[in-house]
Amino acid sequence: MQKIGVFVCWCGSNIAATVDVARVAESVKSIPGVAFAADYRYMCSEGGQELMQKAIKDYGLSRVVVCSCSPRMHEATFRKAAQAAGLNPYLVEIANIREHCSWVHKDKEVATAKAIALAKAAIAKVKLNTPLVSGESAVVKRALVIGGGIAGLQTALDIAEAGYKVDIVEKTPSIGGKMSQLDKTFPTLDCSACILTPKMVEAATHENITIYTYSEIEKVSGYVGQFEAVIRKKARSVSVDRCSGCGICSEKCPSKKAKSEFDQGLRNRSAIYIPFAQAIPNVPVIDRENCLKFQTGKCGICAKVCPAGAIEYEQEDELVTQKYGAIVLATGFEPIDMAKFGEFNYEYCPDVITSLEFERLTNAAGPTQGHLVRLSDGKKPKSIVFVSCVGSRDTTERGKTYCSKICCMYNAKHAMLVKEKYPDIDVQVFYIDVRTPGKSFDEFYRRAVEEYGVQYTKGMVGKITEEGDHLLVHASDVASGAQLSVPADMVVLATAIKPAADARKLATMLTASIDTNDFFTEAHPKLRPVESPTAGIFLSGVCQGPKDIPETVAQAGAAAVKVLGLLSKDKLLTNPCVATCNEQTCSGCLACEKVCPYGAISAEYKLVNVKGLKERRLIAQVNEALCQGCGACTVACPSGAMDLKGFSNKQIMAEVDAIC
Amino acid sequence: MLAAQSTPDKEFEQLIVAFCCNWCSYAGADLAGTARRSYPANIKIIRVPCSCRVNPTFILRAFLRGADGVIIAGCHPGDCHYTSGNYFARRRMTLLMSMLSFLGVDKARLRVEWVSAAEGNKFAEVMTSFAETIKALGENVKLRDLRCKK
Amino acid sequence: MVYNYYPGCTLSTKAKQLDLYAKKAAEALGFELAELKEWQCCGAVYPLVQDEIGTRLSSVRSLAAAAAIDGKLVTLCSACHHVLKRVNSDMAENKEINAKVNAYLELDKPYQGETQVLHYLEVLRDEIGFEELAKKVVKPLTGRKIGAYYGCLLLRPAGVMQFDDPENPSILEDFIKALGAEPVVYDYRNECCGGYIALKDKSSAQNMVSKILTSAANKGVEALITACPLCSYNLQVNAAAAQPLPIFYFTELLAEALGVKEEV
Amino acid sequence: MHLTEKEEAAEILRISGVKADNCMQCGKCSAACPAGAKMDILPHRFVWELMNGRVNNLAASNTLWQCLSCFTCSARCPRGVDPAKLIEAVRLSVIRKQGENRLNVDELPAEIDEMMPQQALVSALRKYNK
Repeated sequence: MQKIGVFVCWCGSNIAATVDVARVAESVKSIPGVAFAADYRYMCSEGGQELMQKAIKDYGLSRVVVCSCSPRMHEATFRKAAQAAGLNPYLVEIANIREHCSWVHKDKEVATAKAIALAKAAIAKVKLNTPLVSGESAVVKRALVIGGGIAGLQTALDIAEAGYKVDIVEKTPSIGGKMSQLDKTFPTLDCSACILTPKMVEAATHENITIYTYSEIEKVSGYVGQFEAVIRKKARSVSVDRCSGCGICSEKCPSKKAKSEFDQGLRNRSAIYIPFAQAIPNVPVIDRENCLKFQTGKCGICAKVCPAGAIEYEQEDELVTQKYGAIVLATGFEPIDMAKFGEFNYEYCPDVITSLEFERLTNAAGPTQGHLVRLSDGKKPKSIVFVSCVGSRDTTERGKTYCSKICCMYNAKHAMLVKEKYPDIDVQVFYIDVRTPGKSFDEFYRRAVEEYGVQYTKGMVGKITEEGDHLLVHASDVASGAQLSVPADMVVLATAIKPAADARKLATMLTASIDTNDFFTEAHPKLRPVESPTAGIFLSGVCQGPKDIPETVAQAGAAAVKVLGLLSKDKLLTNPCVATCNEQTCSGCLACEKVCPYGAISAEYKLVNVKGLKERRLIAQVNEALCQGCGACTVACPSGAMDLKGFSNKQIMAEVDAIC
Repeated sequence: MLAAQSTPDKEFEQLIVAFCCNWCSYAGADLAGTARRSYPANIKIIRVPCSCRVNPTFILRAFLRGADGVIIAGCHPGDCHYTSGNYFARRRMTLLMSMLSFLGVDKARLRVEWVSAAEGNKFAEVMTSFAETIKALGENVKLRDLRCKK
Repeated sequence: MVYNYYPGCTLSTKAKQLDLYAKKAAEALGFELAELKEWQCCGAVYPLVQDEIGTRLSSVRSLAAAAAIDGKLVTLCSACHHVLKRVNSDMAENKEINAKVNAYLELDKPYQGETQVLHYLEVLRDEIGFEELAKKVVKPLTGRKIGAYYGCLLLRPAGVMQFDDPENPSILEDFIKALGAEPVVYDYRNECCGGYIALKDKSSAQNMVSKILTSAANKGVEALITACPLCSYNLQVNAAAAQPLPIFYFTELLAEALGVKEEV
Repeated sequence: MHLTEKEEAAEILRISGVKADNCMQCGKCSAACPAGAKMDILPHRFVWELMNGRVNNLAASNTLWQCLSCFTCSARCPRGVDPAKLIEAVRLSVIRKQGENRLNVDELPAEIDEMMPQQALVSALRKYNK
């Protein structure tokens, strides 16, 4: 007979206010096998754990059920506590009476009855639990960082500095990301390139860092400590080794009609190009779609003028396979498309631009050498209107429900920079709310108003029309309840940001969770903010949620620390909840092998003891190192020989019986 | 259409079993809790590693034991933690549904839903709507093993 | 192809041309508009609140009549289209309205919003195709700079109307292009003309119309087309101080390009 | 039965079917309302009053008679609120009271001209008369 201990947690008032915890403890006492039941204010506290450990010893408990918060929260805590008291950690089950009960039901009677039912199901299951022992697997001492913006660079540098190898995979021809496109950064107004370029150089020259630019992740397999990634190095058509970065090829290239991605399409670039002056590597790439040589077979000028003979038209994509212990996602963001917001006239008016375009327009290295001019006529604007929340906090299908977080601050930055350089330009900002929490942030915004005379108007813009040579901004002044028609020479839209387009594809490849907005989900919103729920996958920067540069850098460092914690281990304990085959009943049909996503099942001839006789039969064998414990095989097995440890057929059936 | 339905003499106490995969839907249920999104208490959740772990026999067992509805909740297609488990679940449950229809049991008593770890609201909405469906369908009389009736 | 057709009251009186040219053009394009036998006025404005049942009934009768034939109903007037489409959506989506309307009407078969309400322009775009239309044009309107005036009712609310992008529509521009003319996009093409305010407050209508006409003229528009009799009225009568522009129903240009205008 | 102002506001919200609480007072509805120039209470303010349980000054406002149901506000609202429906609900609550019609049939002949379409007459009567 099992001796089961049941511990009902109050979780302060979180559970106890809605569930009669004493009654739960009392009502399970009569269940056969329950040797001890008690309730306690905080089971996860030291006192709670001691109570459990003491009971295990005093009553000789063989199984433990904790009725508390979600097992996703404290299963590990209670397993550890039981183990310290000499119990196998897998003899502990959790009944989730907080998230699944006290927090979602209001009526105390109803909630208590449900809590008792959940406790009974856990008791029924735990009776059938068996002691399990984790296996071990090795850790590859190398990390993969996907994305070469400031987030990815910072994470890679921190890992590399600690002495581990890191590979950065960046899909564009250069590392640097969005930060390299920015002019100045808030709240200090220091130049973005001046603080970013040293980091880019540091990463490029670090002995522990390998950078794959113009490359994408093709495939990822494996598991924590033992990932295997296939990296597609897209054909650059230029030899990285021979090219000296002199730039003659771009200069002489006759095809100059492609829009510069780096300059947000505000100027054209040649078909063979280096995206920007400080690009790393400082090696051009041929955009084959726009190259005459590739499209018509004629031309070949770049090869003729290249003094280093670095042009390689015949180059092909190359696949590199590499093993990693940990993977960091740092895929960043992009502004949303303005196509659905016709009222702002972005498509038809060249003087309605996005904030990122404005960054390029004010950048000394930008298409206008930093001269602020209108794209329509090249004249200096006399008045500029900035519009906040374009597509942010928008619950319709046009926009994004969340606050993009960075816009209020960069609007203040842009407004201030304009005023600083051109005090005669009128600057007006339309906003819904100004959100500036952060160190020195509100002071920064107030400076724009108080010192620079930027006019802030609470109210949204409803439409932008062209009236002759200027624009008319139709807005509301919420405070006074009036309609405004503000003439402006230029309008800058603070467009919402969204995760990079390939986030979803990567999430699927890595089985990392993603939310409805395509931001990667963290393992716990407060306590595990830089880890994905999938072991060995970490999150850095905006791919997890909107962030500014300081926050991105902080999170990038945090992700690096988590990676280092993993890489510093030689062995990892594997999940012992794996599939197991009953050799007596296995018919060797191998239906299980066909559904296994990990190739963990193989066939083997074995001598099996059947009714006292040894018989040589084909048997399914589970490789416990490869099995991840999904249980697909258990259902596919026609003879019922395949089962899953920790979630066995009997255990789940017992839960069903206890509930129904 | 609504008038055609007879109202039961008295409200029956529904019993619904929800099998939730550990990675998405169970976490979605946790989030529903964290966000205090309420749903009917007669829904009891059983945690499974993946929706593909749900053996049709568990479901039949639940119906035999008197459950009025069973819902399987897993990761969205393409987002399975184990790559392809939810596809197996979808195929198996489609077959099970046609078997239920064949047995004369309304297949609406069994539902498959995709709820991600970030969809706490959706979890509560799905559970509420399923409970409503079951309420409209009435008590599971057909499949219940009367000897199991408490 | 024969489509059930809902002309609406104005098309039988003040806006006869909109209707006649549409029928002629349809003939040339190989389809026919068969007027519903007993249609009633749609009510001209959609009842925006949930507890207005009586004002939805006449629309439902026409919708149900179309459902009984083949489930499609073609409209021409923007207002009729708007009202029929939205009432139809209520019948499909709003349980309370559906129950009350059906309880009142006691139709042979309760109506559940199954009819597909199509604007004539949607027939051109989605059923015939502008490319096909362009092939049938015999007198292309080459060189004419036409502005599309959408107004409100065809486009908004986009979720129900499902007609086009409410802020940057293209159906009329594509139509103009198919006829061989040059479409001119101007800022006020989806702004309100003032509608029925023309009765009570002419100056408001004049203010709105002059903005539309000025915006169009500044972009070089030589003539405007519309699908709405009331828009057409306001654009002509309430131009006020703005430079007037020739206003056509879109069907008139269609008939012209198809070479059947003279037959009317 | 006499309703308090708060109850009346709740009733308006009910018959409109609009979730006014979704409004974050950004003012986008008012920004480009084509009839806004002559409204004493702009759409965002109209929603705000109802959110706060006030309706009396809305019932007395000329916004009711200036709004053209062009749905520009509804189309642009980033929160899915439909100010046009709220205005209509208050307008109806006014003209449903006896003697509150804004336009009587016998006034019509004086307002119409040769070209005016039927559609205008029907619309105006529907909006101003019960």
